[in-house]
Amino acid sequence: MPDYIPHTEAETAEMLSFIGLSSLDELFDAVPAALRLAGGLDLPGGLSEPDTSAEMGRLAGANAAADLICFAGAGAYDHEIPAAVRSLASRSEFVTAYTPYQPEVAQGVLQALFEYQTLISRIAGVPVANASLYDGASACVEAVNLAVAATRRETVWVSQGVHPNWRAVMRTFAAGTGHDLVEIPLIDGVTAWPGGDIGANTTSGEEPAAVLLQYPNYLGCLEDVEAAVATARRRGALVLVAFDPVAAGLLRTPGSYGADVVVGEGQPFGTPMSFGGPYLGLFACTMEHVRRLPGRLVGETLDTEGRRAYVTTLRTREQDIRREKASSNVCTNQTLIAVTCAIQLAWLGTSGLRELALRCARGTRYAREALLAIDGVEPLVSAPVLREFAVRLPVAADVVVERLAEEGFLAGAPLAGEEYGDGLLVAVTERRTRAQIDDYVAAFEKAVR
Amino acid sequence: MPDYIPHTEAETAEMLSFIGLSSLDELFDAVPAALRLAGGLDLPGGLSEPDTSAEMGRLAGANAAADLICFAGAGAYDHEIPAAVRSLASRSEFVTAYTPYQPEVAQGVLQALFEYQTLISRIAGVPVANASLYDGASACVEAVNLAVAATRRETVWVSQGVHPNWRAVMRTFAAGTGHDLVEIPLIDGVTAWPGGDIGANTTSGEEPAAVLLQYPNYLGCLEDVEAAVATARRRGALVLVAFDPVAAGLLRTPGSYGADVVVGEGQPFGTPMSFGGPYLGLFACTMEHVRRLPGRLVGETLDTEGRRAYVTTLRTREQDIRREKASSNVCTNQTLIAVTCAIQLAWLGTSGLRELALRCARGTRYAREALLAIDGVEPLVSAPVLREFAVRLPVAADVVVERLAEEGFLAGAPLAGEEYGDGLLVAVTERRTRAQIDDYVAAFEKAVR
Amino acid sequence: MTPDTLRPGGPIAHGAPGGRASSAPVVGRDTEPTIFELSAPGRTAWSFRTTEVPEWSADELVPAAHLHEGELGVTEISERDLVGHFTRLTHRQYSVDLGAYPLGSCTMKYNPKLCDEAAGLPGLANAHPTAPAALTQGWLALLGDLADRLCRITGMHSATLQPPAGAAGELTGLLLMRAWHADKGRPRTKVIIPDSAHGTNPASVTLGGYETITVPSDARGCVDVAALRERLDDDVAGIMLTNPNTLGLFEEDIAEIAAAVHEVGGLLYYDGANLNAILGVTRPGDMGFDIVHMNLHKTFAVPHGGGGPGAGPVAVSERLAPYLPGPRPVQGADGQWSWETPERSIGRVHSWHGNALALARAYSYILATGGDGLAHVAQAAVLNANWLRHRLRGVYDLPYDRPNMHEFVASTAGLKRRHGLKAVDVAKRLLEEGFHAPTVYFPLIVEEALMIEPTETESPQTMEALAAALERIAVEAADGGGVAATAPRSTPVARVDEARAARRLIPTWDARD
Amino acid sequence: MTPDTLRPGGPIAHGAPGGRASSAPVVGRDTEPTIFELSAPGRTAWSFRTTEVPEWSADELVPAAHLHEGELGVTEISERDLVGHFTRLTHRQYSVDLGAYPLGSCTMKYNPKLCDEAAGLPGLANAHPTAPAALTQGWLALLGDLADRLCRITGMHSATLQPPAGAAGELTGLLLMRAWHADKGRPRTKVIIPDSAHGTNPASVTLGGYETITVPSDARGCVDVAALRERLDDDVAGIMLTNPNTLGLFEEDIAEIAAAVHEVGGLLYYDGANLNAILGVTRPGDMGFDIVHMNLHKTFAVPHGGGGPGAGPVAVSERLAPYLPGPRPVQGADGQWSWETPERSIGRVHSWHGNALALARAYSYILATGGDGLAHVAQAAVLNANWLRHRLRGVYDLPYDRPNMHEFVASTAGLKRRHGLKAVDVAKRLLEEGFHAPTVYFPLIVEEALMIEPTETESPQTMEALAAALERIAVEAADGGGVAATAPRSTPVARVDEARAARRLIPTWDARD
Ligand SMILES: Cc1ncc(COP(=O)(O)O)c(C=O)c1O
Ligand SMILES: Cc1ncc(COP(=O)(O)O)c(C=O)c1O
Repeated sequence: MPDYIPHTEAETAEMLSFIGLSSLDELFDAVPAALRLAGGLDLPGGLSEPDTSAEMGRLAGANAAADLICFAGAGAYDHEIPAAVRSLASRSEFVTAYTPYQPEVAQGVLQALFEYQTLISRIAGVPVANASLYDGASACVEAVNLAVAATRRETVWVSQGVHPNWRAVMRTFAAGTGHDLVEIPLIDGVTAWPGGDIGANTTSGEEPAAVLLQYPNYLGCLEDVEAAVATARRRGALVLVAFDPVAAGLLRTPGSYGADVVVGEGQPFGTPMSFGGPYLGLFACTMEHVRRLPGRLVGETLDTEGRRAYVTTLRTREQDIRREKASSNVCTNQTLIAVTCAIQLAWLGTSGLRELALRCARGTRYAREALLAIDGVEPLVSAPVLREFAVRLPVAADVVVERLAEEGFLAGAPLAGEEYGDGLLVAVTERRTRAQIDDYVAAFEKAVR
Repeated sequence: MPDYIPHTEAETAEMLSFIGLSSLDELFDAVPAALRLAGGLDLPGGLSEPDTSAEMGRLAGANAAADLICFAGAGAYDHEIPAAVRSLASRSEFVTAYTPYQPEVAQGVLQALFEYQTLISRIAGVPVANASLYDGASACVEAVNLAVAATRRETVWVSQGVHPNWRAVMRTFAAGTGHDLVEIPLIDGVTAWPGGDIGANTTSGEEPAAVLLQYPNYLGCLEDVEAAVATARRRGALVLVAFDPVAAGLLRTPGSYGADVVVGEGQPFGTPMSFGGPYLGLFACTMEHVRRLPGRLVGETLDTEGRRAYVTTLRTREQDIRREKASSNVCTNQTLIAVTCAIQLAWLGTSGLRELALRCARGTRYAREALLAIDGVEPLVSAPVLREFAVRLPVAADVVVERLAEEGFLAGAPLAGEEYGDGLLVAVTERRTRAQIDDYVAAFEKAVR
Repeated sequence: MTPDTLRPGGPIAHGAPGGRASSAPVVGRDTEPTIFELSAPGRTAWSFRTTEVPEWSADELVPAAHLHEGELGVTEISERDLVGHFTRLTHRQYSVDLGAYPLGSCTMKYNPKLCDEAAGLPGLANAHPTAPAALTQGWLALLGDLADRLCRITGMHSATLQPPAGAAGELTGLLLMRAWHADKGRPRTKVIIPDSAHGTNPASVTLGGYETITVPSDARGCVDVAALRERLDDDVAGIMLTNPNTLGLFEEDIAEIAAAVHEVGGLLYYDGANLNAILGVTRPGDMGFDIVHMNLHKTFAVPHGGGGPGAGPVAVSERLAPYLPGPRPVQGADGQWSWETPERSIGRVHSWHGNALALARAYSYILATGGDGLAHVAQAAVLNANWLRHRLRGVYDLPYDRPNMHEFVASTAGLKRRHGLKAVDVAKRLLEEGFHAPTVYFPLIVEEALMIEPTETESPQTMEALAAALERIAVEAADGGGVAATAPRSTPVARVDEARAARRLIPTWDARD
Repeated sequence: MTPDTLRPGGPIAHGAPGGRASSAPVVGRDTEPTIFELSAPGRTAWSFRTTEVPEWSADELVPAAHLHEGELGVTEISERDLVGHFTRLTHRQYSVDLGAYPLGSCTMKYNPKLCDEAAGLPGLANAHPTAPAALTQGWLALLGDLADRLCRITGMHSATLQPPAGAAGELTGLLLMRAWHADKGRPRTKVIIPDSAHGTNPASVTLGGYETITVPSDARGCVDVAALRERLDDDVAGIMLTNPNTLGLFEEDIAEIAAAVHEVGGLLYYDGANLNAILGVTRPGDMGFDIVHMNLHKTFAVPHGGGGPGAGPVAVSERLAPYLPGPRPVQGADGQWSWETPERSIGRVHSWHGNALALARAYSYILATGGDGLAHVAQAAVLNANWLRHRLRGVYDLPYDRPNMHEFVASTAGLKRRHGLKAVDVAKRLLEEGFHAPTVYFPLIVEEALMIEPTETESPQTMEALAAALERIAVEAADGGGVAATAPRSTPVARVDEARAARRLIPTWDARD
């Protein structure tokens, strides 16, 4: 049992005697006897390191999904992670540091975060980005909180094109903040923002603090961002855009459309699918809102000798200083994933990001055309897509997923019926070869027969 | 095609123009036209990184042996490598440094080697160890060269208990040095050193420069080191012992028997079986021979400010200074494997090394008794063994290996018939569980039927 | 010194030096250029596989109105420079793997490399979160068993693994409280926290829709029970406590507190940041807590990653189980695992199933450590902290100089008055001595606080060296000279101007003028 | 400063501080204790699996006479301290991943991380070397194809992959020479090498049983062909050359040299240390060489590991193929690979099949780079080196200031005479500038030599920064002050006393007094 504790028995005895105790038990004299756990924890004894590895290997081996050729997306993508990124991001200085509270010995993490912020700000098209939030969902929640605080309005219009899980999380947290989240439905894959009177659209009858949309949206469709911006501007609301940072290789930046806050899921840059976490909440905004920014922000400054240095800044927004009036409660964030994201984005670089998006779009076009050529497979909606698309099937989606798993493919992510109608969401990344797609389509054809 | 060259076309042009050239071709004007390779290398174009990984994965996947539960040893052992050792030994500072020519920026490698030398010296039982040689074989070759130089005699008596491949390498190199290697046969697993007149034993009729034996020997047997030492002393020869550093956890050190030079294969400490390399040549000796030591040696010293520092020392032995009179031609050695060995040995520590040897010995006893209980499986020799043993089989050894592979086991290393008689060499490491051994024995029983 | 700008001597028009290591402390103290300075037009590192997919152009694939105009500048760097840059950055970074990190409240223990490898297994890392349960039985079993073990450790009934950090766990817990009270027909409005509480507590209270009511600590550093009673009424939804509290002291009156809060219908929330102190000794459930969050990145050896990711599971007593977020892994009678959302669930609190790979790391740590091992962890952690407090007696002020748990709070208040030595100066000076600084100026109720948590993985020798270093700093201050006030000098940068950063905000490379 | 010995203030009697990072240059410049100083009696890190094998005692397993008496002291350290110690050591170490490494003759290029991963694949790393060919077809195919590709690159017929490094390759080559001549009935006695040759060449010649005959270089830095002819007779077994030679100059008379050597029945040996310069441009085989070794740890991106392991395959022309070491992988008509030992093989030169995982790394590099990529490598390497020579004109002496290949040799001879600047001082001072030093005092024929090999993976910006740093050092010297003579000062230790190390030999911790 490796408990990783260095103390030998002799040393323990020596230390105890120094503090005037004669047993380890006495260390816990402050714990009332009635609360003391008799008989210790009801847990098995520790395993040796090799036995632990074996058990972890057994569990890992019981996930057939991990071996499938992946056509599922829905917010979690199977992108290439180069060896250089894996190697750098696993350097123990990045992995085993705490939050950079002592900047003099944390320039490594701080500069990496400063570069991350710059990279995210560039691809989001707005001038400031924070040092990460938990995931796409929490970034949406924080964007809503920021908009509510900025406008002092309580209602937010949320497109149903936003990831259903993210909306679920927003609803959960709205129970605490009391914000009114009004969902705006899609028509044929694109959000139908209400044009006229708002009364009918909200419970409160209030103008919205913000509109939130995803671009491309959950169904893979290219939203009409200009229409959303126009809607928001007309109502004095902020524009919150959840973007796909991979799609940003080709698409206009949210900032260029006029977004006030840009959020997203950063997993595609360097993080494996990991059964859903840890992922990376991207959060960027205009300078106007920087003092309401949730989470940590790194800024450039100087040291006492005039050298360039980095430090977390505008700390008065944060929970440890402002406490109940903080802009957010976030403390531990996803720094290592942000650093990984920065490394991967730098590895991609200007041309690689574009190439990545292009390759995803090409694979998507190729797979989509082939799938739609199958009898009974129909497009769910007709709006243009980039790197993901939804199809309606003659067979239940989860049955298709099950059948394709037997052929070695993860067919896609089944759509929850209520909102979008039954169907399957299919994503094609740059990792998918033509041969893989052809085999997938052939298997698909058999599966829907 | 990732050629890892940073130069952009514009930069290349700029650089060319600075040196007054207008094409890359002109850089090679010194190469006579007749020697220029027309049409470039006859090699396929480069692959992308993912395609390269896929191809390497394909080749790696075509080695069924790597998935077998390993009962083969014969100088290459399947020991546990803990995550901590793997992680430390793969730190890029260790991996991507050159030989420590500038000690001021190489204290990391130098100190690690100094610690390695200390550790090897401790388990070998002699006061000095070098910073590594290529492998067990090259360490034997260098030991012989040292003995010849020290004694100015040309003949070395080599026990046939020494690994046959190592003896083969010694023979190869003896063709250059002209040394006379006299092989001394085993009787029932233990070297039968000639007692009387030496005339009959060597072509030259000369007294030997040294005797070389392996402890435990190739067949796993505990040699009578005292007899070897007595033989050598009587003849004014040096004692060269090839030891098993794992067995050293239980056995007397070669130094305690009176060895002058101790060599060995360091693979068991932290290096995977790796299809045979890179491994680690251990080399240690008494102080008397330090100026004839082959390869690099790190010593402690001070810097100009009086701080403890390490540096390669006694450099005048080496090829770059002494050239044709150098004690050896070795330059690049196996530093990273030596550093890995030091980390693993420190991880084992005093009690762990003993425990490791004990566990190997226990598994060996258990497996040996069970195998010998099978009808027709006989001990090849009767001398006591520690962590490896040889058996005579009713079926050809390679057939047994083939059959057991189908059951998921690497049965052992077949013995080359000429010297030892047909048989199989079986090793059991601390990684083998009782259940694995039981299954192996059951499969074995079927295989020899 | 910023790096040389390129001299005109050579022809190279663009960019900063790439392969130069002068910012790596092994050779120098220069500034490391940003990846934007290292960028050169046209340089690349990327490499994608050959797919044979038709090479449609962007115009053919995307409607013109959506296409980015011109080039979206990222950066342009070679793999070699990428590796050089980030490797140099790691040499400018302190970490647990380099040395002791006695940062109070953060439990910066050594994280076994074993757990890194476990979390990197392809069978875990390559599983898509939407893959059906039948194809991810290993993951569901791991998560299910982890939840179960965490419940055994905390003495609770059921747990959610979704919250990705402690603060997220807090908010989840408060929403559970809210749902519970709402179901009881009365949402209530107030949550009580002690004045020694961590900042995330009040911030979460606000986000949970409650008002924060502060209860003072008494002279012994514990919740003032009388003051607490004054604040209790049937508008109180609950109380959030850390036990041991942020002073490292065990709240001995916890049973009484629990009874009083329960009496007015309130719930008790346990902030598990300090759980390391009591593993195997006592359990929040035994103390009367209804809701517990754990910081797996403190107690269960998930490395901090420079600020995350962590994992903040929340465990609850039986009556609150129906409110937990979902879906959760449940095992059927046939041994098969499936997802199930509790009946009255407050809903999701994470995009997927929480920080799964971090959970896997913690699971592997718990497997390896086992029940006895965890008890040993608490013992050694508390032993180290008490030894160090004793050792520093007479050196620093010890405002609460009585048996502590896994950490204790010292103060430079006296040294500041006498010699001008501030807590921040001790922190900076300690860096030069080869130790990370303690947490400073927290908890807020201690003047010039130094909050010291050695953890169990540091040896007695390290304890002594740390004590000697802290002592040296105090002695220097008494000797005069103000060395500490100008520390650190041996670090890659000297003391950083935090005020300037806020005053002249430069949050990105592009914001520089 | 050595670390604090423990103060009596605490009770800790034994050992040096474990968790203290004061030797990590990110915080300090202290001495890092050895693992022996960090050792404490009874402390452990090891962990073995549960096997259920009967627990016989040592006495039951080993005859008493063989058992070690008492305890074999290794060291006693926790995993935490082990990780801290070796992580700190890495912070005291320069490496390619930190910055440029223009060490002449060493080809310290960037080693792609891709190749690390390839060599770590379990299917490669876990194969036992005695496993039958049928179960290791992937390995045999890899080795067979690598040998084939190396032959195409060098223009040779067949290769052995057994030699584990360049020097081992040299000796293998010399033994091939010996076997060839022996078969011709006349072993011969002499091998010619130029005075600019690397030290391993003469050392190998001796071990090959030959006498070294040195041929001088001419004024242009190349083999003096007339002098060579004088030395040629039918006792000459062969000649060993590096081309480009160690001055970085291409031996333009190589065809003439080859003809002359062949005329007396000698063989030509190609020392492939400088192969990087000519990849895809010309091939040793085309030049007339009979035997070629390659340093895969130079040309083919096997990282140097602080001094090894490398790999030194030897390729030969058709007539020497029957003498190659064996066994070698050969592919049958059925596509199956098997092991075969050439007819007149000189025998084994390695315990097994050579440094297999290093070979796998090189193979993955060659796969990824391809034929065109390798030609590009040579071009960029030669471009960088020529650019830098031009750039340093007038700054340092350039004894052979004409078009060079992948490296060139500068000299401080003039600066030394005028200002006392020695090559070693430039080397030490350059460390402070964030660059590894060039190779100094080699080749021996150049006074105060600085042998500079930038490699192709360093950018033009790095070239300029390196040039500017070298220029700065020369200017400083001219300005007087002798800064360089006391350099380096910014490194973990200052200039190291090499003479003392040899005078007062301390080769192990136990040898200290
Ligand atoms: C006492 C206490 N509570 C809560 C938290 C918040 O946890 P997290 O950072 O995981 O969100 C911390 C973290 O430092 C803490 O120390
Ligand atoms: C020119 C030359 N020849 C031979 C060698 C020896 O090669 P190795 O160190 O691989 O034994 C070297 C290595 O530095 C070299 O530079």
